[in-house]
Amino acid sequence: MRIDGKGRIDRTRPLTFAFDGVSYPAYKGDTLASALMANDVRVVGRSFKYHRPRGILTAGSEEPGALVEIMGPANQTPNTRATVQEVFEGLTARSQNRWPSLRWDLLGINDLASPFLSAGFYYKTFMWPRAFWEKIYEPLIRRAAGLGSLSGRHDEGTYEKAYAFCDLLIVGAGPTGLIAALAAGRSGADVILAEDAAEMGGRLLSDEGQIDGAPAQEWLASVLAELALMPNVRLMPRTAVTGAYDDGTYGALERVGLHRRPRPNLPRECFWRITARRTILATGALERPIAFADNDRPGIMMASAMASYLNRYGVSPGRKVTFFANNDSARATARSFVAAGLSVAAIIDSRPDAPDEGDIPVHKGAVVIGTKGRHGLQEITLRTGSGEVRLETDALGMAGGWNPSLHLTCHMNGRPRWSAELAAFVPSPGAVPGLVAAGAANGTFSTHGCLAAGLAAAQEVLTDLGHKAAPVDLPQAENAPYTISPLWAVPGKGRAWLDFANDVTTKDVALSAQEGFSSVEHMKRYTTQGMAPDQGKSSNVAALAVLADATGRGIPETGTTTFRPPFVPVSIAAMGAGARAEGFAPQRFMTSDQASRDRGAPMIEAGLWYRPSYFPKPGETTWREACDREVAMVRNSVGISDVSTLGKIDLQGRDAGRFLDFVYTNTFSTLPVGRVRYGVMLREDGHVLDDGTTARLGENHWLMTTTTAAAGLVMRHLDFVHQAFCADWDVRFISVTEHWAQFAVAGPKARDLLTSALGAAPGLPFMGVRAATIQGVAGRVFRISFSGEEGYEVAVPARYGEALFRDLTARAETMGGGLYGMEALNVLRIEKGFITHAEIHGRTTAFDIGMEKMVSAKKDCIGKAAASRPGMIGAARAQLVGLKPLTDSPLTAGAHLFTQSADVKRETDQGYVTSVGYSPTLASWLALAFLHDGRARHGETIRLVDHLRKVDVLCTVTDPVFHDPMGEKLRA
Amino acid sequence: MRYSGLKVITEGLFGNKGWKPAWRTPDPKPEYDAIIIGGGGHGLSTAYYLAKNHGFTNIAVLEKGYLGSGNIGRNTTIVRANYFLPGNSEFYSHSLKLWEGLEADLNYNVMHSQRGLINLFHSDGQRDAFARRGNSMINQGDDAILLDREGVREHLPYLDFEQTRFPIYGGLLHPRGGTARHDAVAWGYARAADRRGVDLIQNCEVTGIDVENGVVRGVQTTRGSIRAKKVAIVVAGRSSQVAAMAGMRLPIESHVLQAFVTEGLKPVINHVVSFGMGHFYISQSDKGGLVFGGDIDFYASYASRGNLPMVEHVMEAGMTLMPMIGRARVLRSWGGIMDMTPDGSPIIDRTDISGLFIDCGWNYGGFKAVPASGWCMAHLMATGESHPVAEKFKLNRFATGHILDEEGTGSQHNLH
Amino acid sequence: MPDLIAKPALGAAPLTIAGTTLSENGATQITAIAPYPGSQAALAQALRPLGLTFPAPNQFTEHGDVRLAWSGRDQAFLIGGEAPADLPAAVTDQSDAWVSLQIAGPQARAVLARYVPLDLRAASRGQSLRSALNHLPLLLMVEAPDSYTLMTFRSMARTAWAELHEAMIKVEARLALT
Amino acid sequence: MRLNCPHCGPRDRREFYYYGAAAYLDRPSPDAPAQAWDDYLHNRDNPAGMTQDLWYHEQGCTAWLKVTRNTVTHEIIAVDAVATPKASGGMA
Repeated sequence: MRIDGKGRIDRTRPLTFAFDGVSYPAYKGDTLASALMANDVRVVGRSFKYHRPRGILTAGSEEPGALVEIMGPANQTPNTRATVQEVFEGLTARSQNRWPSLRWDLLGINDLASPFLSAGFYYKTFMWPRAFWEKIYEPLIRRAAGLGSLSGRHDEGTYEKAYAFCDLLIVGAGPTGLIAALAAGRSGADVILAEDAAEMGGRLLSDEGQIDGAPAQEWLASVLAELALMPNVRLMPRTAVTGAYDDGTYGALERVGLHRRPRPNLPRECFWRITARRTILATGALERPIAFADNDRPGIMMASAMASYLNRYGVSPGRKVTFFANNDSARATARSFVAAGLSVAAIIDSRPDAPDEGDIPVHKGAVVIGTKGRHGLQEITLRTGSGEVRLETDALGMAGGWNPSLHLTCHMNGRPRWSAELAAFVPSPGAVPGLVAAGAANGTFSTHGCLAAGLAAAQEVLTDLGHKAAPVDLPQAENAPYTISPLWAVPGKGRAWLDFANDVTTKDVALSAQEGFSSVEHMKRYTTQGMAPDQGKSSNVAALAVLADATGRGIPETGTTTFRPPFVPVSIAAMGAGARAEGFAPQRFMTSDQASRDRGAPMIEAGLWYRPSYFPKPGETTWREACDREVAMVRNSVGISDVSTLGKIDLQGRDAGRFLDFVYTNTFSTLPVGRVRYGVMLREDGHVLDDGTTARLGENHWLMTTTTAAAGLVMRHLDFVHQAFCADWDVRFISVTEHWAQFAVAGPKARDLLTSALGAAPGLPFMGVRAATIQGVAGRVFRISFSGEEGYEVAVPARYGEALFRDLTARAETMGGGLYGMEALNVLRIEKGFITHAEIHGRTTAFDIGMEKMVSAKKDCIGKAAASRPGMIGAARAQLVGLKPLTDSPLTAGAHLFTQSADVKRETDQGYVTSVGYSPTLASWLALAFLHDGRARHGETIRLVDHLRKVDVLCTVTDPVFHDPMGEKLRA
Repeated sequence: MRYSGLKVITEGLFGNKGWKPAWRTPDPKPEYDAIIIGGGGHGLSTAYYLAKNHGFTNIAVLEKGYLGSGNIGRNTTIVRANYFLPGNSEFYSHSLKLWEGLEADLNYNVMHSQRGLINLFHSDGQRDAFARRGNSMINQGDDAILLDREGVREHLPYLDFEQTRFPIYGGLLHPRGGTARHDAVAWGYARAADRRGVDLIQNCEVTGIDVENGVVRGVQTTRGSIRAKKVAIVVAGRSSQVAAMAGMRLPIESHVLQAFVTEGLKPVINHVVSFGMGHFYISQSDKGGLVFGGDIDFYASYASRGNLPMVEHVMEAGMTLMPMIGRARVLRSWGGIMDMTPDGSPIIDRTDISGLFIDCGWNYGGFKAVPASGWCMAHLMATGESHPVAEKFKLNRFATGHILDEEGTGSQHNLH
Repeated sequence: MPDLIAKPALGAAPLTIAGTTLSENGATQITAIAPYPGSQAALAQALRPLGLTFPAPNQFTEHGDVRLAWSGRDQAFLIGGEAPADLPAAVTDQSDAWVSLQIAGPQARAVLARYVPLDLRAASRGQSLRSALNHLPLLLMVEAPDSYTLMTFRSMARTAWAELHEAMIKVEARLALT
Repeated sequence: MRLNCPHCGPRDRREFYYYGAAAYLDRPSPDAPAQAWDDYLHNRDNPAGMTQDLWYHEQGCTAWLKVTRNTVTHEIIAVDAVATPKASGGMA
């Protein structure tokens, strides 16, 4: 019910929202929870296991029960805490984990079966008959479990990520954080003040305290006003710091657009990576429930949450309220309710020596032992010194004491300490380097204590940071001592809930101990205690205490489970912001990209690059037609292909040749200027890293080519070899991949084309290189070939790439040639037995590809020693061969090889196929493959089996070079 | 006490008072025929199969913390047999067969769920590599189906087939792949081993390994010295430290692998799905949480926790592959410590010390191996000979160059 | 005069969003200068005619329109001028390897904060930093606290532009809230 | 995690590539016994505690770095360039 005259909501701004199809009024400033409470909606959700009705337990992000789906135009957001979601005009929410309706949930039947659904029951049953698990039992369990649901459609929301840096990160803007921010801000430090809630102030917003003799909210307003004017202080409301990581890095989730109607381009959430030199943890404390029979009914909630609803939102959960406490902290709340004109039926205080409370009846030394009210609390039963008493009440506030919100201090494996005095865990100092906990987060619960602690923490940090602390007066505020007499669970019959979300009761914890799951981690995992969306924020400590009781150990000996990031759940979309669709990885485009697309070429991904697959001509209906034509074109006239994606590394210096000798298996230092040599590079473990050509451009100037795939890898490798082993050598290298556009010109008419394009014959021997002026542009011409035809590569600076590509294409077309794509390039290289990373896949040695003779005996090189291990050479290894089918059947890469007579099974496996293509040149399918002792088996017939694609073909084993084995065309 | 549905009902009727401890809590005896250091999945299964298959009756498992406190308790629960190199192929195939009979064997529901695993590929080259793998699986006697893009769409309609940076070309479906409830596997083996008389000793840290003249004699522990004829080191995540007690230096570097679980959701992902263009794999637990992970954090670590760059990378991969999970919220992240070997394959072998055996180097594939690892380790300890399906998992294979490198990334521990 | 038409890396028209402008810088000469071991003194001598000194890490030096920007270990980019002959260094033409963008205006730093993991709170003219622009390589030069030159690989120019554009739109949408 | 690059200053972990133990710097001679190569390539002290390992500032100055750090706490004690200033002519 709405309470007149109370709360910070804006009553001049009425709003309408809907829950489960019913429209309700609310005000600006309401959360969904406060608005539902204002409208007397008590059941908000259903629990995980027993589908018990769940109301609102808290007023913050720790809420375990009031989880709903927020409906959007395309997607819904499940498991949203009604206690955090702010109401905006048109907000539509839906309850979850119920069928057919929230009020009448069929799976509520689970509650009746609860004796058979005790902790871990599923490990003991559903085993027979075996086939039933996947067909019946598991689907039933899965459907019953889970909470909210995803729409199944792509998340179309906008999200972002960002970096921020500061001297001091203050987590939490309650009294502790605010005064720390004030002190640090006035001292000139660069401060980020992050607050999970929509509004800054923490408990000052909820409790009716005084600071310096005036309402605390006046102090709050003046501090916030001063902070807002400081350019060195960044206020981040609606921002939960979610994780503490190494070296002052924190993750934080900002709710940018969740509290309003969606707007174009406005991020829903922003995931921040904040780097802070120092951090003050001022996250306050969370009040904890008390376990007693049927303590989970809607209407039973945290006493401090009741204060929040009354004082912050102007609503009450009931008309006749009671409190159940083991300490004094609910007393002020009770007085607030009385002052607001509500009836407070009683305070039930478990302490026999509890103080009186004016006109409010106090049952001292009493406990609640039972409750009634199926869809909302109606009555409670007390056990007092004089027997059992029944009390009519529709709202019960539990005040079981406070747990410091120390979660972030555990994120780097810090273990909190047990404080017997506070009956709570407190942070271990230094648990996160650079972070100090202060105020309630550190076990100081009075407002005055928090202000003093916040100020002291700020002053300490400022000194550390080298700032002179500016004066800040410590205001006077409530400073009552915190006296608590621990009460975790009320003994008695019935089920007493610990974990309200996952339906873990004290009996489950006891049963877990009874069955030997008595370590705290075993108990957690066996009962699922603390594994629900609230991660046990309000229940872990009590569960631990119940376990300690059951095992006869103390709480400190029992230990605690570990809090892990994130502090509040973070959407995958926020942490993965920017990666939707093409944002996952950069796109790299060649200078010829547009020209290729203009000709209708499908562009396919080659690592980050896009390369043309083939260039369709009118009338061609399949890629194969285009591919066959392009292959024939290269073999018969001339083809043009953009090869700019290959890595190019420019090396200079007197020791560059020596360096190349060290990284390649073969010798480069003897290469004459103006010549190019093919080289193989090994990893230090003896396997092939990459291959390519390197040209000697000058006495001390070289140009290395890598494969497209390994360009970055090779650069890193060269950097390592250089810096680790020969940093004093006179060699420097830099990638020039991006600077040059480079085009292959291949085919019998390549020389004619070059002559026309250059205005003179290329004048190069096979494997020669020279500088050339190409239509007025300084470039280079190489005579190298990846096709087996006479081939050239022409390089110009990238700005001229597109123009040269179009020029070469036009010239080729006048000669009956034209463009060829990746498909044809692949067939051409297979015909010629040239390898790619399909063959040098990381498990291949130089021996396997028949290049062991390229490992120079005269010098050391990277990988040479390891390549000589017995397992790296010899007939037991699979070696590169060619395969040609006996019939004209297609071959498939990934097929395995068997001898004709053998059974097809792993034990008889002889090898596998790496590359296949249809060769129009040889009018046959061809394959490259690795075959055991393959070089000795040329001429043998082998069976190729691909179960997946239903291919079973006999092939002849051949040399891998099918076309022009003598290389006459290359050298023509 | 035998578990069954009937037992659950009868106990439920009588207030669940009759459930007995799942295992005893014995004090260590002065001497055992065999001691297994490490009460994780592999250690417990080793003990179980030593007792069951080889008749050992005097065995102890020594666990520093609580049973199942290592990687068996923090993984993404995937069970599969989709390796392609001989050596791995037969081993994981054997393991999958053991999984398929595990509930009946252990009398414990480990919730092994063969919901199918799909590895997606995004280029012709990846398709060929997966075809090689799938054919290996079938040659081994396991199952594999090559799906084209439309085939994938039938199974996983929620993937982004239209806008994604790396289009989905198809997938390799392994119908028998799936998941299991990780903790239950540890508890099931523990309970079954205990029922066969194995002493499970928790909170007992091994501090030394006693070796005399090249023969193992026992161990020193925080609960006193214990003699043993045979000792097995089965402590993935701490292998280097324990092996060092016997003077050994292993081909292992320890790395942290983070994993993530979301809040509970109604069923939306019915398979195990992995992305071929970024390390990302996901399934949905029976409780409804999306359980997913990616690559290791790449730096040597024993911290059981990671850092944001890898967290973000995993989320980014998820968002590009299946943007429908965007609104699911990550509830918890954690890190396990992985024994990373230079070729990504494990070690099950004798050591140079007589009677001392080692099972380690599971990289981040240890969970699915739990049954076969124990089976083969028990075989090795009992007979002194490698089990045929684990005979390539030798310690000296790096020295000899008989590398088992499924990834093809070479002798760099963190790349496997 | 070349017969081939030169094209810019991107050819994009400037964008102004939230008072902040993203533009593509025109092509200019970029030469990588990587001194050989022990050549410090000789290099300083050789650079004297340009009026430049070899920059310390994370800095650029400039004289008139010519700039020498530190671009990595043992390496700097000479931008906007001709390298003297016979430098005791490896000299490599990088003119076409990069796309150079400019972002300037009150939201420039907020936009960069979406992608660049650098602490730019104390950004001042003369800084030349290697880092990343989201997933792209980056050489960032601070022209003024609200003006930055961003160089990344030429082939990735479209991604760089698209991502910066997207961040500008989001920053603008946030501004509209206040 | 942040590494204080000797050239670039403190930088986020995401700018760096990790290789492995600093033992990779101690490359055996070409004729060293097989055991030495096996140790070099494969076997590791792998300490739970202080270690030295190699990182590459890939999205930065491209220096290879030797990092002294604790594998249990992730505390970083020192970051040094693998190539000494002497070897690189006193520049960076």
